Amino acid sequence: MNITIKYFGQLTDITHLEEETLEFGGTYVYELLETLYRKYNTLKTKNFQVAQNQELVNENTKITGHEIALLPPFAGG
Amino acid sequence: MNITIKYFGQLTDITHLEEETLEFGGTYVYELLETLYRKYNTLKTKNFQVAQNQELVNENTKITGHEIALLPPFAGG
Amino acid sequence: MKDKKPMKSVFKEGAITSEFIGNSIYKHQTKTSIGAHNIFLGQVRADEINGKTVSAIEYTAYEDMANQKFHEIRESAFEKFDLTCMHIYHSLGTVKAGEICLFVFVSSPRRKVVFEALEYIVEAIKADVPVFGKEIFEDESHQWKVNS
Amino acid sequence: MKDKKPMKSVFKEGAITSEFIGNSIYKHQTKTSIGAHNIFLGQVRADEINGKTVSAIEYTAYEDMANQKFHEIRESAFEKFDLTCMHIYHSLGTVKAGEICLFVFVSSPRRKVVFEALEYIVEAIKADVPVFGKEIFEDESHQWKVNS
Repeated sequence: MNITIKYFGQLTDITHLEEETLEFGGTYVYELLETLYRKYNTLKTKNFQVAQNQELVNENTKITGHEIALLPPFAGG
Repeated sequence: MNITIKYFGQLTDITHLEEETLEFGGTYVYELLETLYRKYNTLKTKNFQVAQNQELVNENTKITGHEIALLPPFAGG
Repeated sequence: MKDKKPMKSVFKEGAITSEFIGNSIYKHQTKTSIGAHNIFLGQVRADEINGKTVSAIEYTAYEDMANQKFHEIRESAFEKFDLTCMHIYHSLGTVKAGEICLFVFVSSPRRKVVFEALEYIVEAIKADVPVFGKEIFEDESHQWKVNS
Repeated sequence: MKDKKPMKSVFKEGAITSEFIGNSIYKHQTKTSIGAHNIFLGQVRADEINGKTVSAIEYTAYEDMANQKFHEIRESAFEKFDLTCMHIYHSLGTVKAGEICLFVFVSSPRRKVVFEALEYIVEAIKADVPVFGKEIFEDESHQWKVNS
């Protein structure tokens, strides 16, 4: 399936883009992350959380096809 | 000695003045209060603290001749 | 950077305006070590008591003692908390319902500090400062306010 | 009197001005059940890091999720605390050192409530809302801010 991935904050220093759509053949969040780590070497060294459909999820959550966002530490306020 | 007494808040509803100077022959705060209770009947029914020289004092404090203030409950803010 | 001025009166005649507060905030924008401000505003409530509504509070104070107490609260807050600035203003005279009678403003590099400091200062003002409030009803009768 | 509006964006482009804050205070003077306001302001610090000074923060956010989180914080605060009003504004884009990037404003009949509510809301914003800050140094290099 096609998945839209959004990158924020310091992660955009690595990806050099804020959003992309990927063809993804796996089932779980950790599989998607492996795909992304292959594409962006240094992404694995970064601290971030994953949101699906605007809710934080863990690595074993199933990918539903909703928007995925990679969120580095928050800095509001 | 001559003592200046200041009245605040609801106590002025009883005394109908904010300040007066009295000739006082006693030694302690409680003696001064007895004098004032004779002068203002309903003062005894009121809740107030006494300050001498701008510091709260108790009934057994000696009168030093500094300014005395009768302070009903505070309502700042 | 410490804004520790000599003792001055915190009293202002009448209500404290929103323009005054906005301007006070504006003046702190040159102090770039500040990361967090916390502001408390006391506003006169139109309380209904026995069917009558408060239209204003008339504030009086034992001014010399009150300014001394404000000064002590200020010194003690600067000692307890890592504050960059602290400002306190209290109304005297008539403040109508809806108007502001108390403005306490603390600033610090960090937010945890301002929360603690502001509550400490406001509670100390309520407990220790000889200010008196005459609640004036719409029919011009009155009762004396007591802090709870 | 509850000021519970449908979900709206809390984001504002650029700094939050002192005039805006003053005007927001002014608008509450018609709400005469309010006795206490508490305001938190986040201000950008000119921190010195490895000999370089922060001149501005550039804020970005995952806006849809952030507005959803702000909405949840708002609902939860109204449930927990007896608040009359609550307003939250956060900057997006560039906010210079000394300028204000966060404005949280709570009001209630009583003061104890506003102290608790304001701290709860500010801590929740810091912890739960996906906002990101790029600290820009005077030489135009940058580093990413992390909440402590």
